[in-house]
Amino acid sequence: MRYFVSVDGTEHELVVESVKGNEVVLTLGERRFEASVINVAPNAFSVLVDGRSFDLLVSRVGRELIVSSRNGSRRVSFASARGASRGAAVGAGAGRLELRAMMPGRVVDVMVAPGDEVEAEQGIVVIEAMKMENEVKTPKTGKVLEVRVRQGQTVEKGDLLAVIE
Amino acid sequence: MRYFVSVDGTEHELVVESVKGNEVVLTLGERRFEASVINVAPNAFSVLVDGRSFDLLVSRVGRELIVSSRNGSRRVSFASARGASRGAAVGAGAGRLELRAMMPGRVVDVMVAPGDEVEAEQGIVVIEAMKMENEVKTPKTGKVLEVRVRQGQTVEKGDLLAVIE
Amino acid sequence: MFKRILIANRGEIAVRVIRACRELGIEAVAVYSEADRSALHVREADLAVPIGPAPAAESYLRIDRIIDAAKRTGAEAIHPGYGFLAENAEFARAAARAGVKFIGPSPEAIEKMGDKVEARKLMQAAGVPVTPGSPDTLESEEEVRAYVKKLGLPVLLKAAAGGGGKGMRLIEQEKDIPEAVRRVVSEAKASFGDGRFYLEKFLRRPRHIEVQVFADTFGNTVHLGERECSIQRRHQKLVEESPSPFLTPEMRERMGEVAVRAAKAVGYVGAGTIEFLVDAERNFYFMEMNTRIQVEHPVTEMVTGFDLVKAQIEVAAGRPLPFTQRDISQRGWAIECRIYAEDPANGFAAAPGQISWLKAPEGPGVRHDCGVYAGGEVSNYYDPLISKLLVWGRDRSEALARMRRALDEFEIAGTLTTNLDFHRWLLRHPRFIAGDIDTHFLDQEYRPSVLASSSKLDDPVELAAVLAAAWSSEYAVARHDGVGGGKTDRAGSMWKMAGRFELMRP
Amino acid sequence: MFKRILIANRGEIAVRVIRACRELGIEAVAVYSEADRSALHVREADLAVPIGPAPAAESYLRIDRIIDAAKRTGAEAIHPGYGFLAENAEFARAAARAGVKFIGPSPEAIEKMGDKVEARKLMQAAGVPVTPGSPDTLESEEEVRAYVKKLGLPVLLKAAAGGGGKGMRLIEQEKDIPEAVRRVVSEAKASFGDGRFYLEKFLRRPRHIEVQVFADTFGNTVHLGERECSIQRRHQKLVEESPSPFLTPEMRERMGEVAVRAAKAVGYVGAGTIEFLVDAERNFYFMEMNTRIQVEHPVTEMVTGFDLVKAQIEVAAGRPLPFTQRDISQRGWAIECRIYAEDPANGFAAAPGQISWLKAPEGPGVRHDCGVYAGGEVSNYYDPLISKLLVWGRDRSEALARMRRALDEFEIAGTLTTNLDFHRWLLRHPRFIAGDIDTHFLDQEYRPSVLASSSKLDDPVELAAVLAAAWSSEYAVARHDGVGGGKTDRAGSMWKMAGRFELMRP
Repeated sequence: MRYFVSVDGTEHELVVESVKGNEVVLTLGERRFEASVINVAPNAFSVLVDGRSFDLLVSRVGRELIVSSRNGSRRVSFASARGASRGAAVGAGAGRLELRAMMPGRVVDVMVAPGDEVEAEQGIVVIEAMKMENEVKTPKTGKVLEVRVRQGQTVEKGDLLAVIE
Repeated sequence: MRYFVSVDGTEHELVVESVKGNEVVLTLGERRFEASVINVAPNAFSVLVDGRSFDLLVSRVGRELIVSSRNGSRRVSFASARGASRGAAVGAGAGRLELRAMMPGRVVDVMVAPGDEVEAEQGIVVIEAMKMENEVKTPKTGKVLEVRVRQGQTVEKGDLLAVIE
Repeated sequence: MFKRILIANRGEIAVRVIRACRELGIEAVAVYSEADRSALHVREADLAVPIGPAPAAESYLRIDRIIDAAKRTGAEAIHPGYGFLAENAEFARAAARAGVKFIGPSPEAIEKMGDKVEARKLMQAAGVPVTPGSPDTLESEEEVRAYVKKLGLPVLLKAAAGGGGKGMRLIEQEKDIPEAVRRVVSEAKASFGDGRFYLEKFLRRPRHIEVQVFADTFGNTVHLGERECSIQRRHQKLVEESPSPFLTPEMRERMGEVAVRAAKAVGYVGAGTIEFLVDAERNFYFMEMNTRIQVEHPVTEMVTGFDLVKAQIEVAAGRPLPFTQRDISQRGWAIECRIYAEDPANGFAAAPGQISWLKAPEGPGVRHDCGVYAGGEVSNYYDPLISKLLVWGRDRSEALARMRRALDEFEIAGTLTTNLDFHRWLLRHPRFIAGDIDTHFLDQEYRPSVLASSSKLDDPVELAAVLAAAWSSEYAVARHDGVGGGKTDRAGSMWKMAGRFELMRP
Repeated sequence: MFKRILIANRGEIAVRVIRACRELGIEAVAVYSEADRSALHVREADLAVPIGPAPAAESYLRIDRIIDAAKRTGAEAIHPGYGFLAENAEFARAAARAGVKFIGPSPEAIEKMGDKVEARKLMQAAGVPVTPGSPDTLESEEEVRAYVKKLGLPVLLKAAAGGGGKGMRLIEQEKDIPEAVRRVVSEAKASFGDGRFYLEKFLRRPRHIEVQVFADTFGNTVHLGERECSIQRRHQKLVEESPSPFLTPEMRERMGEVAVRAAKAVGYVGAGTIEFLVDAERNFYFMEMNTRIQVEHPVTEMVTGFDLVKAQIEVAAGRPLPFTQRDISQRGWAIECRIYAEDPANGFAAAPGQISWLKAPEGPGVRHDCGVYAGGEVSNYYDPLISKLLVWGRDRSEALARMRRALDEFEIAGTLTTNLDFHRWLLRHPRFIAGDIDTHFLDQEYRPSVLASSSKLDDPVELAAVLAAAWSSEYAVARHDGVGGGKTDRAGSMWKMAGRFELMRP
């Protein structure tokens, strides 16, 4: 699972690679972290990462999460400024959905062609970035109107990948 | 709703007369109390009775409730020593159910006769006690085998009222 | 001694007074508005009486209902706390008429100190230094001009009946005089129904230092040292300490002596505070007297070792003061941070709300006077004070380190915003650490951006932890919504449903 | 100063040390067993290292793993807390070999004080009074008979390597000697692999009074006054106070002087405690020295104002003691109640469990050193200490009143049982209030029935409140079971389903 996460206004990319018991494997930028996360009490999480211990409180205020620790509070939101909330930035206009690259990288696979019917959560394009292949999925069921990239191409963050309707 | 309640081994009779919002009307022995009960936090109750404020914690340990306050802890259990748990003391033997008086009082009405088919929660006898009429109901569906009291009669706590099978 | 005392207040100060009652073996009667049925002071009290709807004007300010509650519950005395009716002479009189002891000074003392011009006159007569200014109320622009000539600019025009920053105008240039006079008169009439005003020399960057005084009915009047209260926003204190890092022992003694003289001048009984402004040359001037217990009284308790609220009750019961001037000395250093439900990033605007989790700091040298609890709320009807966090240390340096530790330990979550990060910033500010503060410190040093920058995450490990917690929290919510039922999951079971979780809530 | 310290412990003392680290700007490394992943000390630490399975023998007692954790995290020092490896000379040596500073005395000092017979000899040589008894270990019944003749009965036979009440036998009659010798030798061999024993005169109803000592590496050795620890069950302290209500200033000075002499005799460095037995004639006898910080150290901190754990770290870092004997004085009175998850109605048997709600007392003069939190648990693998509740008062009477108030405020709920009601009883006991206590106080005064009778409800209003809460709780459970979903309901919505509720769960 891949997310854009805004922390105090700065956007980060978070990939949740696996969840097993209390162990969560995350990738953040180019770094991979194995975190042990325990919900010790309502709102309170104990997180161990790289041997360090963090005691974090999470409250929801509106659409934001306030995560506070000994070192202060952070505003975290899982919706990017551009309205993205899943594997790719999604710009929808009147039923039209634009899939955009959520990070710079190289297109290693294009899994659909214009005219294809696709289902929600179906993979559309695979982008290699930070030594990992990331599958960009469509969040909605529909028809592929356009595919704007081809295999081997390099894309910048925010580039249009495909349009689904 | 009527209960036998054991508090630190001493049995009390509790009648919950009405519940409206946070206001609960209780009868305890001959006294009627209007209590305001608020569940202020998990396990914690703020109770106002007669203008007095009680801050009570309730934990369950096995079949008992531990109710603690500034004045100490009490063990409360809603099942009487004789196995009663509803409007009357219930002594069941091989499908046979004995309805007993849960308080001393006067029988003001007998609502069934031997041979009647009765449904769970149907009223059997009405006893006047503590200036209130209390309807003794059968907890189970069945047939009235015996009725041991008649209108106007005085009963003691524990007296047999009727047998249902 | 009294058997039962009614507390005409709410929040942390009501809980504080209940604790004093309990230690003295006295029953405490709480009063509460409709918004406060499950407030902490109601839970902690022995008896509780409803006194009306949520707005204070219809409950905590209703003299008739509070007196009635005292009579109905057989309370022999009323503790007014601070705020609400604490400095209302009419309330003190109504209590006396009802045969209930008012725990505080006489109505006359309250009134004398309540009128700023009268108080200045009284203090001057008693030899207490007041800010240079007009000895009486003024009538015209001409009079203002005359004093400006005498004192020099800048000056402060103040409503005689003023308070809380209302009816006050700074004059920096002579041409501003006409408008300042018009504004003050009009504001004062509108706010207090009393257009009288007077004039004071305006001190640049003064410190606010106050002296705690205490008097019994046997003529014993003592002082318990000073409190430094210069960290303020909108004329409201945020952080206080005792002793003051600015005072010399000689100055402390002189200010204490003057404060005792001030209290004696109004025949004061009980706990009171003489507030002074202190300029950079260490001149101090009487500002006003607070005729009640103050929010920040615990810093004095921690360095002197005396329980001031219990002493208030004892004095009101006709006992002599439990200490003489000779018994009083300061040991170590105490600091108080007021924890408010407010948003320092947004002009310190009140930001009340529900409290879902609260874990206050504990351990050596920490005191927490709290008015709320986990599961409760900070009501938007009243002052958004959550609690007062206090520490004691052998010296100021240990107290500062301990307060930083305690603030870092403080956990609170819910729909409210707190000023914890603000305090964390302040306690690390070089000027604050050096004791170099005055009442304009925050105007000069604080910008909302200082908090944002202090929480920048340049540590990727910490960022990973923050995101892991945030994601897990979202995940738990999503799981809860999707699967329903159950309390917050604990370790282990929490992740079971990972496969079902597809979409993060935006 | 150290930059990073590993804490080889868990529970409240680990949290206590973390707080000291944080106030000194030192990073704290927690170690934890599999049972403690979400324990408070792990949450509060800066770093945390797993050291093995839940049983202490496989984690908190594993010297190799703890030293390894220190090396891997770059910790420069290890604080052992109390219990576990705190008095293990081998652990101190292993730390030294690994180049990690052990925060405590030298391994030699630990060993000398660990052997009871050796310690007695050393103390006698230093002029410290010890209980009359055999100067060395004994070999035969004949030797025992000889000392019995000399000292008179009763006497206590004790294993030289003993501790924790094991390998100890009281001899009240001469005919019991043979069996006592056989039993002590056999128990001592079985428990400690060392059958040596010695003999002491048995004191009837002594007080347990101990003196806190402190020494740095520059030869400064001071004492910080005494602690009265006579309230014990199964040789374990439950309530401690400082000062002792029994000591005169002269006796305090003499015991302090003797304690300093005892510490110097073993070249002691750091915080230590000399335990004495004191008889009714005010004779005091050396019992043993604890070569570590003690559970009850906070009562000394509260009356002297010094942070003993921070001082331990400073001394270990090679700094001189932050205080001299002249700086040390007792102010006021401090009392500690140990809050255990145990059942006083059932022989004080451990009764650990989940904690669903915890609201500790706060306000003036209260300190709470806690090792758990709401939502956490008291593990059945370790000592069931929940927390230490402490109060400070101007005098013993204020401290007693404040402790009663604090105990009454203490709220804890869950599947565990606590000794809160026991403390509530004790703090109201006339003999305890009078300070008339000795180590047999509980044997004489306490019966489980005293708690039951103190909680009898002869007040119908309170009974109604208890039943209203109990019924409401059952009702909420029933509703939850029947209708499913949702968190605990708050005011208002809670009763909505009243009509559906038919049957109380038995």
